[in-house]
Amino acid sequence: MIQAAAGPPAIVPADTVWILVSTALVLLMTPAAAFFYGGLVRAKNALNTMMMCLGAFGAVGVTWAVAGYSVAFSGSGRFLGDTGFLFLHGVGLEARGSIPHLLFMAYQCTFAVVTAVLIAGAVVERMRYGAYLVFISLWSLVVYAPLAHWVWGGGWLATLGVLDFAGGTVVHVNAGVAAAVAALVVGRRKDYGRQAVLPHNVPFVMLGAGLLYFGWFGFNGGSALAANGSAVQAFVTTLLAPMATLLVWMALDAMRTRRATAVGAATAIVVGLVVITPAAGYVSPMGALALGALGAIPSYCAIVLRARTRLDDSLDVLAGHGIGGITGALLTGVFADARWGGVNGLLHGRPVQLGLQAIGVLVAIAYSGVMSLVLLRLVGLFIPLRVADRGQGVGLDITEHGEEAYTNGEGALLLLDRRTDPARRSAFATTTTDSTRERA
Amino acid sequence: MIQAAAGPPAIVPADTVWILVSTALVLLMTPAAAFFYGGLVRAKNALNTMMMCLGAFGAVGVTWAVAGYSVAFSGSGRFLGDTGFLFLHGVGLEARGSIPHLLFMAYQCTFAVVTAVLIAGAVVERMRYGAYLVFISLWSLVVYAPLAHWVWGGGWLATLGVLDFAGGTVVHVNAGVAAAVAALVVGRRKDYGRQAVLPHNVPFVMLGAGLLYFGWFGFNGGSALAANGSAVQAFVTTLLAPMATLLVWMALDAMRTRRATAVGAATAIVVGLVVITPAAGYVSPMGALALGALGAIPSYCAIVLRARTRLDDSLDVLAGHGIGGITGALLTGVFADARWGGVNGLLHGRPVQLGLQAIGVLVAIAYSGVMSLVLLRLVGLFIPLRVADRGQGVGLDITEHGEEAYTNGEGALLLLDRRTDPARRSAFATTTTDSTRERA
Amino acid sequence: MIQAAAGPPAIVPADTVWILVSTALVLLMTPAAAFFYGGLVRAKNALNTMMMCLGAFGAVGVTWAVAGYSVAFSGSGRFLGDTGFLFLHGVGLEARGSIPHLLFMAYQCTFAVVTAVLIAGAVVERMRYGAYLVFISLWSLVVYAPLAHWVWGGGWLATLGVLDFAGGTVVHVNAGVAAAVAALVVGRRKDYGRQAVLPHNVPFVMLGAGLLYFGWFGFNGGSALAANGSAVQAFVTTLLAPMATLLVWMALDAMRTRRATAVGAATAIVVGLVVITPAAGYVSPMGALALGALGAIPSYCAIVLRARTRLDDSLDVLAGHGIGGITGALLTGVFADARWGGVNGLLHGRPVQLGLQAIGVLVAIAYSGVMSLVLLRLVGLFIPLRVADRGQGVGLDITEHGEEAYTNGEGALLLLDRRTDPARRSAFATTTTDSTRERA
Amino acid sequence: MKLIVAIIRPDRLSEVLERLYRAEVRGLTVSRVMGHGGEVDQVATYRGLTVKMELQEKVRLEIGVSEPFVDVTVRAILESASTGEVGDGKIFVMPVEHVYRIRTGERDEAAVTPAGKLS
Amino acid sequence: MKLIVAIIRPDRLSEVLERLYRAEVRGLTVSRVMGHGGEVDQVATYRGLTVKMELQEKVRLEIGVSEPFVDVTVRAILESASTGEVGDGKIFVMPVEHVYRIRTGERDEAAVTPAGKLS
Amino acid sequence: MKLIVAIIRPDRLSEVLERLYRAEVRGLTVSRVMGHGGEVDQVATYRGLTVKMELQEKVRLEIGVSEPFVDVTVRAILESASTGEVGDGKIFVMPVEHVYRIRTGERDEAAVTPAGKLS
Ligand SMILES: Nc1ncnc2c1ncn2[C@@H]1O[C@H](COP(=O)(O)OP(=O)(O)O)[C@@H](O)[C@H]1O
Ligand SMILES: Nc1ncnc2c1ncn2[C@@H]1O[C@H](COP(=O)(O)OP(=O)(O)O)[C@@H](O)[C@H]1O
Ligand SMILES: Nc1ncnc2c1ncn2[C@@H]1O[C@H](COP(=O)(O)OP(=O)(O)O)[C@@H](O)[C@H]1O
Repeated sequence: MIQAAAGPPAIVPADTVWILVSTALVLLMTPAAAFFYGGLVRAKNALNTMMMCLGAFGAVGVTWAVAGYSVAFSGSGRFLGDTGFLFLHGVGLEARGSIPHLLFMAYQCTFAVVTAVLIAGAVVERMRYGAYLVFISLWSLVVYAPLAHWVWGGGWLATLGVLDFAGGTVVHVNAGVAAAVAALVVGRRKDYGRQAVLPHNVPFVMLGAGLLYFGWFGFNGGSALAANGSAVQAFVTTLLAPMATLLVWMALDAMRTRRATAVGAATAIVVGLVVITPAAGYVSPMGALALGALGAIPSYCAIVLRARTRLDDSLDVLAGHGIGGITGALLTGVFADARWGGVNGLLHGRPVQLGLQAIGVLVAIAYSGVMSLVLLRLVGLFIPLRVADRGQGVGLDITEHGEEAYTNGEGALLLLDRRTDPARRSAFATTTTDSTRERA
Repeated sequence: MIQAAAGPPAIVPADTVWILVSTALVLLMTPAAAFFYGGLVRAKNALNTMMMCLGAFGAVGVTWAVAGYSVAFSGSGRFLGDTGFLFLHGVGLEARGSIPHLLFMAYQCTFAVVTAVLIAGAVVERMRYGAYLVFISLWSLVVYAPLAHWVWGGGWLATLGVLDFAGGTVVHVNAGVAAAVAALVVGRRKDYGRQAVLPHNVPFVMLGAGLLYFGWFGFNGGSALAANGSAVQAFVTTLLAPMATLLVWMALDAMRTRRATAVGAATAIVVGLVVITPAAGYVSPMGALALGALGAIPSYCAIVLRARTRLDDSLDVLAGHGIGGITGALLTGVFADARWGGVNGLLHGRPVQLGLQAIGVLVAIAYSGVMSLVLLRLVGLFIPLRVADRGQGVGLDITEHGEEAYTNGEGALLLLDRRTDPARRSAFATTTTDSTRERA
Repeated sequence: MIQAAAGPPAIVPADTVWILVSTALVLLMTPAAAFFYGGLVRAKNALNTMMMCLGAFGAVGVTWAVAGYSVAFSGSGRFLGDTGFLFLHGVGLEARGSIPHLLFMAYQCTFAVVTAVLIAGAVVERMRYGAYLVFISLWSLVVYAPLAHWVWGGGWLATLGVLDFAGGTVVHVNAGVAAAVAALVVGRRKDYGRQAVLPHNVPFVMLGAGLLYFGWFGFNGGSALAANGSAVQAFVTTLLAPMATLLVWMALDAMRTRRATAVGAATAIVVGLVVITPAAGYVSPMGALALGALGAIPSYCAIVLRARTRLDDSLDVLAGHGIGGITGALLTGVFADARWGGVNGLLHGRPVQLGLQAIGVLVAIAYSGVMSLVLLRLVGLFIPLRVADRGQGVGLDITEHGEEAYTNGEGALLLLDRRTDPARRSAFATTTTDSTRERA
Repeated sequence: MKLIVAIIRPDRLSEVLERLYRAEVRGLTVSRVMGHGGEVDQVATYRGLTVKMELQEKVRLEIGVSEPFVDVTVRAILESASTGEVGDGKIFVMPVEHVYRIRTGERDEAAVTPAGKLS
Repeated sequence: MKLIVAIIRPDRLSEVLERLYRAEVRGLTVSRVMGHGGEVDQVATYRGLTVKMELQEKVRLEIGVSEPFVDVTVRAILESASTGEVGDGKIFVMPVEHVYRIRTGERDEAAVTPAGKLS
Repeated sequence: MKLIVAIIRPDRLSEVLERLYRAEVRGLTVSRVMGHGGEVDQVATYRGLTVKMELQEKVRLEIGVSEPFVDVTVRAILESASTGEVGDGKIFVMPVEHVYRIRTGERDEAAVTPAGKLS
């Protein structure tokens, strides 16, 4: 309506506001993931896990601004962007669609960060922090950015007609596959299979799930890139799908173990959000409920089965995001409804869309799988990827960050190095002489 | 301004954005309540309490989409909606007011969820999870939806002239009364009155209060259903009232115990928000400060007195939401100011409004009280409502969800069932054979 | 664009929505700071620290509505506002710029609260709660409001040409200096320098940092007071700068101690946000990255050095906000780019701006330093500022609030006073007779 | 002098403390422990896994008493801590050579007598 | 009767419990403690400060056994808890005068025999 | 061999550890406990309720020493842990029959001598 009043490319304030808000919401998903993941690990690895998320703001965020955005969104190549937007050159306040170009870049930046962060869940409690940061930075450039180009940057998958509203394949299948590869390359945790590794703080997991639900409105709703009907539709399907997933998940849980677990419920909400992501702007609200309900099943089974395998995808990124993303992408080809956004899917008489979706999924799996493997091996040539068993025993918070998540009152439990000079202990109970430090 | 340019029912993008944001904010109130409530209980019931909140997304959310919305908002009946919107039939992207109809439904959906969740606070640490979910689903359909219809859906209370901007009676009085009834029907916790049950994590309570304050801007500000002056007014009164409540509450606390407590401060913020809810769009900013300040007193006294009674409304839902909602609804009839939205109240020479408000309150109390009782008895016929004393001793996290909120490092404390087969203990410290499970 | 269509002062809905959202976001920064600070102290002082933040909603919020706003934003005086807006008189829904005046007041209110809250970080674990609340209320009136007037209310610093987009000097330099003064006047913690006082909950610190990042979009992005290009620019520079700061900070950390710490990363994000605050609407996106990267260095060094001094600025408010604010204000004079908002700085051939910025900084330091000292001495005449050593040993949660942040399960550890009347212990394990209370 | 160490159920702590108070036992130290005995194990579920929690929460009491109080104390605990179900816990009576009161340096009997009794 | 108190590494707990089970030792109590011995200290960094953590996490086992079980138990722990690196911990064998089973009031031998053995 | 068990105030831990170090006592184990004695109770407020916290936070030290060290250790603790106010805590000296060093299997004296002393 307002758009109609404007000339060719004009900025619409309401659209701008919505994408400003959406960008902030997607940004919040990274700390949200930090809590979702951080609560699921043992206390001695909590900070490391959360730092794997927050650290991506630095590593991936800067990479994106400097180069990733250009790879994904400059030029009109079928396979790669050009160098036009390197160092954000030429990205200003002019319109891109109905919002300022710079804002579009920022919105995409928050996607790049949170996608890379998802991978962390598969390698927590054992991967070296430096190697991890280098890997996800490269990954965002070499794996994520090209895939984003193919689907959203006008590349070949978009041309082919693959539907991916907000990132089912680009974000979730992609990250899920990369995560499984990373789990394999980095190897199992030293205790895997011998001890039950229980979450140290389930309320944090629920906080993470709650904030992810909240932030995902920006992820899906904002993907309309305007405050229009499509945004509203995507928003509401994003609201409804996880509700159905949650209900089905609790039922499955109750059938299997007679109780609905809290970790299960938190997982269900995330899986519901993943499943609706590629479909958000293409299906009806009732379709969203159906999609959410059906989407619970593959991921639920995958999680139950994965625990019996030797694949230590520690926080089930493959089962949650990979399988969830595949389910969502395929079901988009089933439930897509032209009355609710573009094209019809299988259910509305157009089975070809399901095939197209399958192609999208296969391409993402293949590209992400191969390239992630190559990158990890490459990084592994220069930096060891894995913390030694002994360090895993101590916990990565201490080995990688020299900190503990929780220290109990009365710093009293901390003393000066007595061996070096007991007499010096008078004034300070702490020393700052770096030379006497030893690696734990 | 923009509205003027549009034909009869037209969608206004800025309004749409504001209600998108408001919906997301209200959604966040459910996890916020999970933390507010979850922090107040003992650690052994923390997950159960939080699941009572998050589980409502599934149970109440789906109920609302499938049927509740139709009961509340379809047709033009004085007492009940019709079946027009069952299964969201006919709820699309067309305008309802100046926003898409689907968005209006979603916004109301988040209200239904969070209202039902409030009840949890009265039955935590003892109600069976399944029975609870069934109860609140039915309750949202049979108690909440009709009341919403009467006040907001064009029903008889609206026609009568009862003011309830964002849900003082529909949400807070209603939930508060239902909570008290539920506390009575389910019965006291086994330890009630014998042991002091202290909050296990007060920072979580403060996190909950902070997020509720934030989310409530969507609750009250969004109730204008447009980005207009009324929204701004409701937003700002919502900002100011809790500030005054907090100040008065801390003063009362300091007078009574010489200290301002943190749980008290968190409670004060919520009570201030409750009090301003029915009045948000009808009173002046200074009126909001007065309302917030006065509103502290009845709830403060109710909480102090309740603790001396045998009514185990564990987290004081009646005192906080019920009494707070009543205070707010009545004071709306006192402070309402035609210059600031519609009609005058007692202070501005129109005492009749106070009477109308009283009617609204009494109707909500009566309807909610009776129907909640009936529903609980009904559910109780099929499912026991209460966890046995022994299970309460163990904690509901284990009995209802088979989990613990906090497990300390080194899953090492977990072993295989040795009695069945010690030899098998070689490889895995965990078993997945469901058949050997026993209920704690 | 839309603005062009409007008459002289007209309200623009999209701008209104953006400032509504921004106000909510800035409000959230206060609970965010509560977690950032609360996680850094010892468990026995966690609630007190968080209450220093949340209590400001009552103390400072009401002060602002009643008088502070008038001091800062009424009239056209060069040095002080007049009494025109006392008690919000005359502050209604009419336009101020393109948003309702009342909303502008509310937005500024959230700034006043969060600025005062920053000071808490310097006096935690020892300052008496009552004295603190009185101090920050007066401070917001006597120090913050005038400074806000000089820079944003049309006062002399604005006229001079000092740039401060969202509060580098008004908020951060101001609060940082006041904090250092407060640390000096209140004195060191009893354990300072003898024991290492470690953070009790680092995940809370990371939650705080995450929410601050999220809320800061309202702080900086909202400071454009419209949903225009300036808002987008400020938003995006606010996104980018902390990313660069984080990267540099982790590198500095790794160079100094061979590990990137989590507390360091959380601090880096906040410092990056502080540094970009004065510059947000004046520099290019690449300028923001440069500013963020450079801005890490002075604050990093200040934190390392401060720990070796006798100044117990417990949570490094001076180093983080004071030094960060100064760095940001000065670098604004370096990187300001007329193509990106107004005037040029040193790098673009206008060195005079750097001098102006230095004047702004010096004025803020001098005014805040002197006035904060006077106010603290004044408050100290009537109320002791400091909790006695013994109380510090017990912890301020108990002495100031009569609560503990975490109590472990089974309130069982709580018993009635046996000495007074063992026989009475039958029914209730808790007593409410205030007369028998004793101060710990 | 003896040190009585008792492992009890957390939910009996209240009663035990009360009973000890009545028996004029004033000084004691409490800690949270985990125990394994003949109890039925609890089951927890974590995503795909079902795990047994073989360690149950217990509370450990440590009470230094002079000889005449040993029997009184043991009896008080036996009576108040027992529920009759497996998992009630154990009491250990251990010899102590000396007890000191840190505040005054007093030794043995004097160290465990409540201050009030002396004046 | 003896009370065996063992301080071990947290990451050996699993093995120790398993070995004790095989040695037919069924009842025990576990708690988390912090220990200081000859271990190399860990280093933590907090903003400007580098601090040494001289106390390491350990687990404390408390096992009441009748005389014939003392050696068996000690040996089971020695074998399963040792890694050969400094910090493996200590075992203390202490005399106990009486043991009571709270549930039944049974004393001494009877109190530490698993219920199953009696029937 | 003796096991010295001391209950002290948390805020004296630092001083006690330092004094023990000077007394050449190198091995010890620390845990957090709650104690009840003659102390004035703390008061907490929770919404409508005022509750007494009859248990205070304390720290428990457990130190295995050979005979010649017993007095030294007790004296070191008495001197460094005392504040003169009610609630300073207690020391229990208990007999130990054997001590084992898990790492090496060494027994008694050898087990409590710091590794450095042997070489
Ligand atoms: N031999 C033992 N040594 C130390 N603690 C024990 C011993 N046996 C049992 N316990 C403690 O007592 C608790 C209950 O013991 P259990 O044997 O299950 O109960 P009951 O005495 O009723 O048969 C256990 O959880 C454990 O903490
Ligand atoms: N004398 C002692 N008394 C009590 N606990 C001790 C004693 N010596 C050592 N410990 C405990 O044993 C742990 C390991 O002791 P340490 O002497 O470092 O190892 P090792 O026995 O391998 O030489 C310590 O962390 C401490 O908990
Ligand atoms: N008989 C006892 N047995 C075990 N612990 C005790 C005993 N008496 C006191 N304690 C511990 O010592 C602490 C201080 O004791 P209390 O009697 O109050 O102090 P004081 O020794 O200064 O008179 C208590 O909190 C408790 O932990």
